[in-house]
Amino acid sequence: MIDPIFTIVSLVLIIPIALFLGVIYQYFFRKLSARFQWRVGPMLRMYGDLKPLLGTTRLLQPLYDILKLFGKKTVVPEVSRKKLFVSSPYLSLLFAILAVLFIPFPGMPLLSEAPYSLIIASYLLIASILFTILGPVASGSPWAAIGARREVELFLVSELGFVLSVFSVAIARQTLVIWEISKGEQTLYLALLSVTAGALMLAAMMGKLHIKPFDMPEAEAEIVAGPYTEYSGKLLGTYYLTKVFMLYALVGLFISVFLPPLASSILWLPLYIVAALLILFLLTAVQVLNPRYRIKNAINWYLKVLAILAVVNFVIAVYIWLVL
Amino acid sequence: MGIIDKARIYSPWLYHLHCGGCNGCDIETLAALAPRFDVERFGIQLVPSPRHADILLTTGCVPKQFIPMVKRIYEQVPDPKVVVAVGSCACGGSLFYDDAPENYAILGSPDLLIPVDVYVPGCAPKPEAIINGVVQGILKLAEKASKKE
Amino acid sequence: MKFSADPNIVDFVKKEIYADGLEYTPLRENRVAIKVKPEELDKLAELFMKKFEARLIHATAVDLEVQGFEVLNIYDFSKVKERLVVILKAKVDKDNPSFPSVAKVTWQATWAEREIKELLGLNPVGIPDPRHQFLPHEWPNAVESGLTGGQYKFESGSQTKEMYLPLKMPIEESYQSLIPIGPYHPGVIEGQIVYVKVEGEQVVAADIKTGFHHRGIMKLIERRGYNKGVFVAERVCGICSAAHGLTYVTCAENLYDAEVPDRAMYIRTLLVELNRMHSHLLWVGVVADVIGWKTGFMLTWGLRERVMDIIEAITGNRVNYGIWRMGGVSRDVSQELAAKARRTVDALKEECGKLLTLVAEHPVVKSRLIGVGPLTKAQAFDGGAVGPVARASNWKIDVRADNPPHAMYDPKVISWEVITDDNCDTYGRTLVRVKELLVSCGIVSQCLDYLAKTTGEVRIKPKTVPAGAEAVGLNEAPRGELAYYMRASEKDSNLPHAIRIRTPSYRNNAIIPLMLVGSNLADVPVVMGSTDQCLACTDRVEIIDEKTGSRKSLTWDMLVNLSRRLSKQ
Amino acid sequence: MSTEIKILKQVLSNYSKPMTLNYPSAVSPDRKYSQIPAGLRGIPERDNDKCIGCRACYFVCSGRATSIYDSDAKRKVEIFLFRCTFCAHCQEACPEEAIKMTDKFEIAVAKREDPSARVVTELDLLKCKICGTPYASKKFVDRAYERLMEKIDQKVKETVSSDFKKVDGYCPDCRRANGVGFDTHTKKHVWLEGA
Repeated sequence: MIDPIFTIVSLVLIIPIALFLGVIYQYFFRKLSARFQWRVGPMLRMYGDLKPLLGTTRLLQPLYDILKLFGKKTVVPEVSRKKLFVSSPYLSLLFAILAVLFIPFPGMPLLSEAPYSLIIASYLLIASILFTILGPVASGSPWAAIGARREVELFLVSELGFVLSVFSVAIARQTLVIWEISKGEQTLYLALLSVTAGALMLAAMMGKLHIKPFDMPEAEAEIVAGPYTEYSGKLLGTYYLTKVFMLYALVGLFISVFLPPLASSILWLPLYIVAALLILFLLTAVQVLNPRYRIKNAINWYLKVLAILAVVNFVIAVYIWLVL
Repeated sequence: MGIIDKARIYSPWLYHLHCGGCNGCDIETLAALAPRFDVERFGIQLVPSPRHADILLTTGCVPKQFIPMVKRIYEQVPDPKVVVAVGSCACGGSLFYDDAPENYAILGSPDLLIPVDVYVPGCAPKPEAIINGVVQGILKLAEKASKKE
Repeated sequence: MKFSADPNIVDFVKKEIYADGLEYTPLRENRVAIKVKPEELDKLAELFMKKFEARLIHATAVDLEVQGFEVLNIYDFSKVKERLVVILKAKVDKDNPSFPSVAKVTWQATWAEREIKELLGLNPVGIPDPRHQFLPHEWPNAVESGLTGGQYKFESGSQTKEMYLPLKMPIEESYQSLIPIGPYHPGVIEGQIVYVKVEGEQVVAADIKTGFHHRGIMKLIERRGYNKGVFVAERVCGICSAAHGLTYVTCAENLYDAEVPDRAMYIRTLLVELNRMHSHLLWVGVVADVIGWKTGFMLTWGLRERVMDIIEAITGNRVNYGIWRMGGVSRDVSQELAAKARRTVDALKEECGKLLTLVAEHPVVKSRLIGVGPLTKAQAFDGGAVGPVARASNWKIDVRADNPPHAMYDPKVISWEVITDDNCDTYGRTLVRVKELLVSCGIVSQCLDYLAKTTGEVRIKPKTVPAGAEAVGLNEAPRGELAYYMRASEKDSNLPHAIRIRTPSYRNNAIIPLMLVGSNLADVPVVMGSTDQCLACTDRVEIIDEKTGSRKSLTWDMLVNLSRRLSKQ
Repeated sequence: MSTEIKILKQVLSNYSKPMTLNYPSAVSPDRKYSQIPAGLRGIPERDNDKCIGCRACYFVCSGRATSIYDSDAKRKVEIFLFRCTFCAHCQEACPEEAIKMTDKFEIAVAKREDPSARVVTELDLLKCKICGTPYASKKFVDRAYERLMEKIDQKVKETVSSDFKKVDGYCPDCRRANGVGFDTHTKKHVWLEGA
């Protein structure tokens, strides 16, 4: 057990760290896709003569977007169910932040030492996504409704792969505490399992993070801005903030579950960041290479390919747990 | 200048409102997003919903059938907002506007309906000129926001 | 280069088509105008379409003031005789302005006759679909509607038979059961409403309402006159502005005994093909964007910039070239520039080929495009599809081959080919455009070769236009066949009496509902995009007459007042 | 799958050489500021010395951007850029080659009244000695006289010159009403406004 004071301090510290890293991840994502698309993307180093006006760097571009949204007027549509419409973004953000607290950061075990932390973290992530669906449904816009429906379908099918792949590792390691998984010993079988399960998790993450070809909920050309069509100002900013934390949380969870011991000690921090960026690189590559699937194709893909693989993977994990 | 005001300058989001011109300015606006001019360098993004926008970029003269839509979309953009009129049609009606006898189908430039903050004449303006106009719009946006506070 | 009339065609018209006792005028460029009685219009339409496989180019009407109206049906006989275009003219009284509808015979005339009906007040007897197409829903009835949810909601009592009802449903029902895509939708920049009726995610019926871009352009050109009108014509559409400029000047040149220098012809061909290249690249990018492939959009638009560079260097503007003049072009292309552009085009051709095969082979792109928006050849023929949409349905029509707008497309001068595809869906349309892009590259390099080697005049001063002359100008715009009809004024040699424009999107948009039926809701923007619809083109129509104009503008005032009232609330 | 690898190759090759221009940064160490070809049709400019106020540009302007305002003793020739289509038709029509399209293209103004949105030339107007209505710009008459003298036959030069002096200062209407006629038939060569 680590010092409780340290835990409290780290709980406070992790939120800005998660925000910063999430923003950096998003920036990296945008920059990399831009470079793949033959262009420059948000500038890392602004042109000399434009610096006084436009700032020296755009490393924090996603954060600026969010801050700007907080400075804008928030419109609540007449036809919406107002309480749900207004509260959903905040609840979503709250659950995302709570999830962040359960995910270890190098040198900071946080709440991931708690029993059943893996289950709690998964539930919190699900709750957060749930509120990104409930708010739009309450907004009364048909586009938001279609977007939310797609989001539900996608969420249900991708969740299957997500849960199965995460818990397969947990079962093989015989623990439901994230911290214990992340500092666990590596054996050959476990490493192999991590690779297969990790690949499945990546595929499931694409659905959760709306990476192409699974970005139907936000399909611009089809359903305007999808779930967020009616949101503006602070509420939209909150949703964007949720996305930042979500990205951090998912990447953090991935590393701590599938790439132990990177999240277990402060010494691993550089490697932790490198691994995170590598994951993002893979996601970006998928994003730039693919157009969007139809929702039907996506569900088919998740159910027929990913789910079956995930079940097989899970069975192997159970085998490892029972036999080896 | 507060951090939010700075963020406003750093992250202007555009909503592209095509009022009814010839499409020329619209493709030039899109070309400003394309690799050659890539406005994402400065954090400028094209958003699909007017609710998310800071800058309303209008192109084309307004046909009378479009009057209600133009007003409605302007009202949907949350404050503080700036309107940038791109192209000669959006500035002064250009070819399509006739005073005597009046063109029965065309109302004229959008500034008859909504307040326009920056005019970018050109037929069609080069994407560079559009970027220049949007940058002026960003400055206006910061000015407007600071006045309100 | 002078245009000439083929004597064989005169014989053909006299023997096969020209009935006794009718007035018959050969026009320049193998066009023939025949005066018929209005009752015969539908019979002749049936005869032409069945016996000669003729294609209706456009149906329109001209206001002759006190003498009445003249209904014009323009047919293309290029499948029988090269370059033959027949204009059927039927005079209709002012008091009883009715004529038999051609839309009964062939569906493709529906939009055109709806347009005649709503804008000129003529009555096509037996038209299957009498609703408004371009004017607002309730025109010319008093505006008693409030605007709700982007859709007009009617108060009781203001409904009439002619009122626009999507899919002919009662308004309350349509309001509940139809999804309006538009007037603003990110899939398509421009304003239009496509009403789709869905079951689950499947589209079972669709209807389209356009007209939000109605700008009265034809009236503007009639007011401006020949020389100034070309600038207005170019701004019908900013994407295919070269096609509009060229068709305008060729049509105007057909009015008088025009002579155009060879070099000017080459420059015109060069620009039209460059225009087609940029338009097709743009289209591939837009479709990539619609199916969510941002990278595809960026790559094609990146390549497009190179085409734009050549265009800008030649004309001085990226969008509206402004170099079209009657009797030639206003700017010459220097030899150095031509040689330099030639090198760029060579590099471009290679890159286009490489990138676009990737687009055409991408598995996810294929899965999004194959089988989407099906259109059989029979449907295309009856619906009157033109351009790449028709060619993707394996119907070989191309004005450049059938009815050359000018001699530069002659296979003896420039080698090129017509591309067709038998996929009959969005994927086929993609392939046709991609291959056409490479064909255009070839034409452009041949033109540039000529320009780099030779020098010469580029403009000959135009002569006076004879009173009452008529002409049809045809050209293949990037989206399909573009037709202009012009009639010179009897009084003023500077002003046209009437000008009619039939754009390719006008035809292709009309068949969008056909293609939408049966597709997935997610594919609606792709299908809409697959015709490369250009509403700025479609909605240019205008045939208003001065007498009723005042009443209509009053209605507009009321609409304006209404919208002001609404915004205050 | 092989297609995806091809595309991957393509996008990876894009990574190293983005085609973005440095616009609007004026300091361009590596790439170009903007693409400006030689014959760009940018903002029109009028040479105030060359312009004679002949209204040729006004007659050919398709967008009605060029307008002429006559007010006491001044003729204002103006191109309103908000309505200009940058078609260069006026440049083509100008007999004195006063109008030129520049390669400047950056105009973004905040107000309709902004002076940079207008290309204005002011000219002195000649007023009729009898009725006081302005009838032509001074420069126009001078230039007409100059060109006439250049082109006309030497024999009739003096008569024409004296004719010109005689009608100078009268508007065409007053000239007709008061019987100020020509000694020579110069209608082919001298064209006064409104005549």
